[in-house]
Amino acid sequence: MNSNSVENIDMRVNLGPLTLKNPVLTCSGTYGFGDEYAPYCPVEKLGGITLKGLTPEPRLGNPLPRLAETPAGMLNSVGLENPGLEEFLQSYLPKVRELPTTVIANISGFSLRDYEIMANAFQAGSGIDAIEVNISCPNVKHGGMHFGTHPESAQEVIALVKAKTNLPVIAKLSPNVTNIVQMAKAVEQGGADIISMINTLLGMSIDIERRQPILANKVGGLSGPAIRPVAVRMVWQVTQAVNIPIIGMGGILTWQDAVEFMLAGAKAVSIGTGNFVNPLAPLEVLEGIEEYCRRHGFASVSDIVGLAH
Amino acid sequence: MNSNSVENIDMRVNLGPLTLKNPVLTCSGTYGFGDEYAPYCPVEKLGGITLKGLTPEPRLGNPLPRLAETPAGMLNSVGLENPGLEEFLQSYLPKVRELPTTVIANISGFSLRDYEIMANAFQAGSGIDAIEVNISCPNVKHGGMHFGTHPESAQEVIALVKAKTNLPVIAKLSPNVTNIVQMAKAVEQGGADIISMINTLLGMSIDIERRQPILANKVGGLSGPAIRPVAVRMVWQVTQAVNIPIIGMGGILTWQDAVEFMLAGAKAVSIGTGNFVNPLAPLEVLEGIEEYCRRHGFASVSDIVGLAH
Amino acid sequence: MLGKAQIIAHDFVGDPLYKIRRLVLRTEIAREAQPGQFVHVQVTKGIDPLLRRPISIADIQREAQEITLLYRIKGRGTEILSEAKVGEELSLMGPLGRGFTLPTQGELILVAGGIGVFPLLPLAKAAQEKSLAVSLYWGGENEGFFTSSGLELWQEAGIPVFLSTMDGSIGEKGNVLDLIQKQVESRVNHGKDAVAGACSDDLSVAVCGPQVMTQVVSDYFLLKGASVEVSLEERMGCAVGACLGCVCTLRDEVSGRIYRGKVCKDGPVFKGKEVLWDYEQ
Amino acid sequence: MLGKAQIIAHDFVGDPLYKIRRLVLRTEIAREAQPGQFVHVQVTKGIDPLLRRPISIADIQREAQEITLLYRIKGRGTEILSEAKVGEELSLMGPLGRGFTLPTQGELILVAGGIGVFPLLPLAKAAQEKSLAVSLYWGGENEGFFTSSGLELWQEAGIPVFLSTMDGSIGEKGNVLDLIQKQVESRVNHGKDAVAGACSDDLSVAVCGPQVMTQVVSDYFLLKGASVEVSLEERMGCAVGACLGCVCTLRDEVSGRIYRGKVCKDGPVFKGKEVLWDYEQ
Ligand SMILES: Cc1cc2nc3c(=O)[nH]c(=O)nc-3n(C[C@H](O)[C@H](O)[C@H](O)COP(=O)(O)OP(=O)(O)OC[C@H]3O[C@@H](n4cnc5c(N)ncnc54)[C@H](O)[C@@H]3O)c2cc1C
Ligand SMILES: Cc1cc2nc3c(=O)[nH]c(=O)nc-3n(C[C@H](O)[C@H](O)[C@H](O)COP(=O)(O)OP(=O)(O)OC[C@H]3O[C@@H](n4cnc5c(N)ncnc54)[C@H](O)[C@@H]3O)c2cc1C
Ligand SMILES: Cc1cc2nc3c(=O)[nH]c(=O)nc-3n(C[C@H](O)[C@H](O)[C@H](O)COP(=O)(O)O)c2cc1C
Ligand SMILES: Cc1cc2nc3c(=O)[nH]c(=O)nc-3n(C[C@H](O)[C@H](O)[C@H](O)COP(=O)(O)O)c2cc1C
Ligand code: FES
Ligand code: FES
Repeated sequence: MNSNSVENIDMRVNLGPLTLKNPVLTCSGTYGFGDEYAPYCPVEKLGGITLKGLTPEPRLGNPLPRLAETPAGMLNSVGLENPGLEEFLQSYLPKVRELPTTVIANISGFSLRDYEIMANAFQAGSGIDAIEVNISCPNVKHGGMHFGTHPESAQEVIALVKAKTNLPVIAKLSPNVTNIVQMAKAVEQGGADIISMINTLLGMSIDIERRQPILANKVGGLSGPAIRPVAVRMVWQVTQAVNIPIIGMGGILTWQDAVEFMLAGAKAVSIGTGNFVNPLAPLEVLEGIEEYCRRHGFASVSDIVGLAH
Repeated sequence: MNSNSVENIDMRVNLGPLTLKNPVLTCSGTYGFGDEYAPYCPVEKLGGITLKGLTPEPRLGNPLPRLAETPAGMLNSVGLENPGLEEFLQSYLPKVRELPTTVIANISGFSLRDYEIMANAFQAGSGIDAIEVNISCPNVKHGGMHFGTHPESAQEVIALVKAKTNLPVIAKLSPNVTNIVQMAKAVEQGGADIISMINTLLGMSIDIERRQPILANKVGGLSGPAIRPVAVRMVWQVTQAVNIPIIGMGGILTWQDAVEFMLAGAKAVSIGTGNFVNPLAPLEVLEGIEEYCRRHGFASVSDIVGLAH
Repeated sequence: MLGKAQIIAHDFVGDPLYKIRRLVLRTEIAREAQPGQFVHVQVTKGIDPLLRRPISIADIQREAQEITLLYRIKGRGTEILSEAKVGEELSLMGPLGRGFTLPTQGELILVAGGIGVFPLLPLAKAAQEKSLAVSLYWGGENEGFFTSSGLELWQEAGIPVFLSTMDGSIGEKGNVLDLIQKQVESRVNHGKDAVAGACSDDLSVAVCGPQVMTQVVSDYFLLKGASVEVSLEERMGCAVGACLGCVCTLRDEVSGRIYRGKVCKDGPVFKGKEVLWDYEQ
Repeated sequence: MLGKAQIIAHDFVGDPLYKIRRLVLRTEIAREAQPGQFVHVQVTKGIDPLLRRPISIADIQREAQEITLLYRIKGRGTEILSEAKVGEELSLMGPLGRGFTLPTQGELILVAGGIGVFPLLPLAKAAQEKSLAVSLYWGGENEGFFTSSGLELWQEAGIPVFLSTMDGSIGEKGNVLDLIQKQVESRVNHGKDAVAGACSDDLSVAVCGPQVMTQVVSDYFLLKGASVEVSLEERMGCAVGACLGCVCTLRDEVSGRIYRGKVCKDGPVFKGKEVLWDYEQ
């Protein structure tokens, strides 16, 4: 298998019920509603995109500043700003439907009822191809964090969403837990078809001249290359413990980073903060993975998944 | 207080029963037994140094490679290599005693008995000024991680150490937990005089050409600037929840980084990975903090502690 | 556009003390750039610092395919940028955002606080081309600052410039609003023009500077019935409207609905009357 | 010593294809440096990459207060280092570690694999000064590699050099052990010297190269009773013995006790007979 190079690499990946034309996605909250980066990166080439997190009601999100730069990373405290379900369906979905790639909706909530409403809204044929359940957003005091750090609640939320939609359900895990494997097993138990990981690490940065946290919300989510070792470790651990496919994310900027996640066990990868640095990152990652497979004689991109174990 | 600059800043800090001549320490595991950096940095100027983690029995530590560089950080899997208590007392302590600064011993164990042995060995007058209890080393499969992630065990270990030594006891917290505040309260409950935080985040890095984790031990502890936002956030949270002083660490390289920790609530700071980058970092941090106080009109370095709250 | 732009010139505008540098870049962005738009610049190939930096387009030479950026060395990012050498290439995204509206008639007053003046020159030049009356009211620290921030460029372009400094060392003593009020009064006293009483639609105002100054100037002119545009600043992640890192709060003129605008995409230029300055902060 | 060193020269040694660069630095380190020691170089002022890079001292000019480093561009760190310009300064720690023992008499054989040759030249020169018989056995990929890795420096110094390549394109065909064995045989056939039978204390050997090669060469000469020193390589954090990132496993000659040695401080040069090559790996 490692002997000679291969002409055409099969780049398709099967994530349980969800098939992607290739393993490269973009992360929720970093790719808007799919058209913002269109002038810079050809979305039709990507495996798919994930929409900004949605809640039943519209949200104005947190006060400003919402961003802070940190060593090889950044903090954000957007706080789930979004137009709300109704406005999304009316004004955004028509355009989203037209996106020439797989589209994953990312849903959040502050109660089980919220998740239920969101799950109900997205069914096969609605123009959305899968639902990613954000049980891990660290920015919202009531709700998000709770579901994401208690295995029982996580299982309950996922089971509920799973019961209400016929779309593939992706459970998105928070890294801010003692035992990531326990969380992964819980969402698998809850019926998740796929796990995506990791969401941001909870962090803070202080302006030493103003003597106040930089973010108006004080704490925010840490993303970018800085967190990659934590993300890779967690993907590695979870791969060994569950039987559902994993979408790996956290600090991917180059194809090498993406291959690292795949060797650790991720069947697909997703690019978030990397887009801000290089809007062509998703495309370059895709091409790089393909070239890596070719160079090492792997006929299918799935062949490299978990190889570092 | 912010009006005019101050001539002589009082740099002493009181950490409960432990008084330091200034708030700048060096981290366990990054400063050997105190003399390795002597040709590069005048230890007598520092607030103190923390020795490499010790266990009752000698340990050869983990196989090589033990280090991997990551974005703005590094992974280590030294695995508590150390000469063991007996050899330490015999061959190292005589030199350590002579160090012209406060010396903190860092102790680890795989059982309560281990901690008891270590605590017994260090008493007032033994040449050691305080004991830091590492309940958080992520490199050892049995033991370390367990004490560091379960509040009840953490409390038990600290209470035991506290009962066996008359030296000030510092509880060192692991960041690899869902609820750092809970851990902090547990060690306070256990009688810890001081909290030091954070130890390393558990991470992994993969060599994509060899298709294997870079570290022979596979996972390792992430340190360096990359983790600073997580450390600052945790210090911030814990400051609000406990009444014992905090030594802040995690990614300090410059005086600005150190001031960030102090504004977040740390009464002292400690420099680890930063020494590898710049052996003069502790001294430059010390001078920078003093100059910051002078410039902003703070007569005592303790005046800036927690000011960002 | 996303791509490399070659550095044609890179120097201090005046006294290096003021840390203001001029960066001329050859880029297709020059073709489409509009006054008030900006570019998102990668200051290093590495990941430290990680994010790009937003900088306004301070001059557009369409024929030469060149744009000029003027920036102040502020922190690490601009410090590293300042070390880029002529001949080297920088990765640039742009032109980004919605710029100023060029009035079709009447008078255009530009108001700048400090380095907020940078995005205004292209607007002034465009207004001149349309033969509109255009003038600049500019507050700054002292003479050195003005000459080091491109005052000459304005003089060369023949645009009337009125300065103010807090210590009165050059121009009017006081802030830029004091300057404007005084100026307005003097115009009234001389019975000269639009700024005087309740202004008609004929007066357009474009403001850029620190938020407090922008707000008071905007409010002042709105009260007078002028059509006011303000250029806002926020920390940016994506700069294309995808991350919601840079929003401001607006009230829809017609419906009264409160909503977030993205400074990077819906702005940086907004209608003064739509901005809710202190919302939720 | 920790401090800044000025770059006096910085160029490719030979064909840039081989990516081997020569870096001459003015530094007090030259005063104390011993053959086999190294320096810990900061390749960037920022935090990406974060850690310093260990590089052997490849030549020492004490009067000129200069040291020469030869390094191969391998990854990001050396890539960034390669962009440093003459006249600029680099932050350097050194001289670090324990270098080679200079034999007091007899013959000194140096054995190098690839770029492992770099720390051997200062040892060769020191041996020459003491009028010891010294020669180099060096395995590499091809002629281009040798000429791009400083072969000329050895020739200039008048040291006998024996080369081997796997394809036989230059020197002996085979690896460096093949070369050595052949050479030894030929010496035996010509009844010439020490290497021949069981060697006496008069033969000292210094080896540096990839681990496998170092090990087999060390074992070969140990069997012959020579006094063997090997230079090891490990990823380093502190480079002063404080972090235990770089250890190797040793067996105490006398007591038989197994212990860890710090490559950075106790080494990089160790006695061949003390190294436990495959311990716990
Ligand atoms: C639309 C727009 C146009 C701008 N045009 C200009 C211009 O023409 N000339 C000029 O000198 N400056 C301009 N700025 C401000 C400029 O972007 C900042 O001064 C610069 O980002 C500071 O980077 P730094 O690394 O030097 O500072 P640091 O303080 O080290 O930066 C840390 C982080 O904060 C962000 N940041 C810091 N200050 C600002 C700020 N004032 N606005 C936005 N983000 C900030 C940085 O981008 C970075 O992410 C503009 C900002 C915006 C939003
Ligand atoms: C005592 C000693 C002396 C050395 N002398 C020389 C010399 O004279 N010339 C020369 O070309 N090289 C020498 N090396 C190897 C040199 O240190 C590495 O090639 C260099 O660190 C690679 O850095 P990089 O960023 O280019 O590679 P990367 O692979 O990107 O580096 C990633 C990390 O791994 C470490 N690393 C990678 N390869 C090695 C290696 N082979 N040894 C130790 N650490 C490594 C780096 O220091 C860095 O921390 C020496 C190594 C040691 C330990
Ligand atoms: C600005 C920003 C906004 C985000 N918003 C969301 C969100 O709405 N829902 C969600 O599940 N994750 C959100 N995330 C987390 C990302 O989807 C991703 O999990 C995380 O950033 C790690 O990947 P990265 O390092 O590649 O950015 C957001 C991240 C950023 C940087
Ligand atoms: C090489 C290395 C070895 C370490 N060994 C220990 C140890 O023995 N005991 C301990 O409590 N912490 C140990 N640590 C953790 C540090 O003391 C510190 O908590 C951590 O590195 C975060 O600080 P930093 O980012 O400044 O390095 C070690 C860290 C490093 C990098
Ligand atoms: S910077 Fe991302 S939305 Fe404006
Ligand atoms: S590199 Fe730290 S002990 Fe050798």
